[in-house]
Amino acid sequence: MSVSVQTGDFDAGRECADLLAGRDDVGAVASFIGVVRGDGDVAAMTLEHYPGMTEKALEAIVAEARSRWPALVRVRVIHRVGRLAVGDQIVFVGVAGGHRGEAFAACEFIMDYLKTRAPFWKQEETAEGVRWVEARGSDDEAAARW
Amino acid sequence: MSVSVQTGDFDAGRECADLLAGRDDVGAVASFIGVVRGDGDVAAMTLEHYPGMTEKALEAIVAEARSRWPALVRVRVIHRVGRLAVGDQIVFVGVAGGHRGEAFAACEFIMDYLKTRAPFWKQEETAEGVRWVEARGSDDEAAARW
Amino acid sequence: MKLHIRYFASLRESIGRAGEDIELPCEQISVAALREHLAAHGADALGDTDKLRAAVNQVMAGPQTAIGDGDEVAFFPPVTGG
Amino acid sequence: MKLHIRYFASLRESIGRAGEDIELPCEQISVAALREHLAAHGADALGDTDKLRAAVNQVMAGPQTAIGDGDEVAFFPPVTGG
Repeated sequence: MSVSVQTGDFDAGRECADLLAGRDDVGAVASFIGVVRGDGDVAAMTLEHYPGMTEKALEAIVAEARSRWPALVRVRVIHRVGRLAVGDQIVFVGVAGGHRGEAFAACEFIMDYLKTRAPFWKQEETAEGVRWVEARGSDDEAAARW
Repeated sequence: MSVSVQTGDFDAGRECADLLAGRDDVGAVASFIGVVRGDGDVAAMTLEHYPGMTEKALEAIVAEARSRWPALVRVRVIHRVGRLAVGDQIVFVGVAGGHRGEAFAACEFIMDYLKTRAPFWKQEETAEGVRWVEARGSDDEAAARW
Repeated sequence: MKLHIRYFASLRESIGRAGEDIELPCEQISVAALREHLAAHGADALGDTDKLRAAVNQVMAGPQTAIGDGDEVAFFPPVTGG
Repeated sequence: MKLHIRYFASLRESIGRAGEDIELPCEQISVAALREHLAAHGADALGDTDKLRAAVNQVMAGPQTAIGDGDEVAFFPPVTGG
């Protein structure tokens, strides 16, 4: 089970430990945690997603990473949905591999692809009401690097 | 206290949580854990270091990362020394920033620099005895990218 | 052909509903042609193609992706997860 | 000048000691010249410069780095941490 979409929080330390457990060929674990940033007057946000497609899209991204870096040992992706406050964790991507180069690359690749290919949408809550977050062109550029 | 050299283990989840604590401007935490890999018949290794210089070298690397990515919020580096078994954690690098690009870049930069500039030396234990690990040319190349 | 149409996020709010089941007298249709048809029949927000994305059977699709009978077709703004 | 010399890892084992305090009749000396002097006076392993690194006062140094009275100078193989 390498991909989860859930409302509940996750324990990044536990996830990193699970990436290592029972293997003696892991030399590197690269991981990423996305967090709700308190930009301007943002107090919270709600993440909508496309149930069914979300899991497929994340699994396809993980499969693409594994085909690009075949030596990867384990990959874990967790994305939360629902309402999240500033400081709450949104997403975890963890990659275990033999060496650090492939672990870093695959972790960043998965995040870049997730940002442009996984069907999640953020709606921010501010003092003036709610507003949908606009997609950033820099995310398309980041995904196009690979 | 952003840099530690210690014999004891570390809790990567706790370190990641500490990188976030009390800040609302963190959107991204990139982290790396280096682990003793069971290459061939390696059963354990002993990490020697240069007390005094080690901490200075790590602090200089963190300072260099902060000057290259001034928007970074927090950086944490932990490196263990002494005897470690296969599967044991060796090093933790965690970087908290506003956005993922700088967090990933700074985390990988710190690891690449640490690999070529921090005075640690590994001696592996195998069935045939102990041997010093040879430095890899690929690490020099990785550090030269930045 | 029968199709299951779904809308998400700001697009769902603009159109005012989460989706609709429709029937068309075609054997196959492209994403672009379906979008134009829906835009002309009550889903006005689909007329602004500037920042519109689509998926066919829960896989990202382009304007020329072919849609067949029974397919689930979703329209939504560019994604903003992560 | 008085200098504190330190050796680490495989170099310490080759030379057979962790360091030495020495006195030289100079006011300043380069890392390269000190290395040659030590190699010619009992630290033979310093003759193989192929994979040798040095630090002066706990900061990475190059062959031309200047060493002064009271400095701590370390020689060691390329580092392998992380």
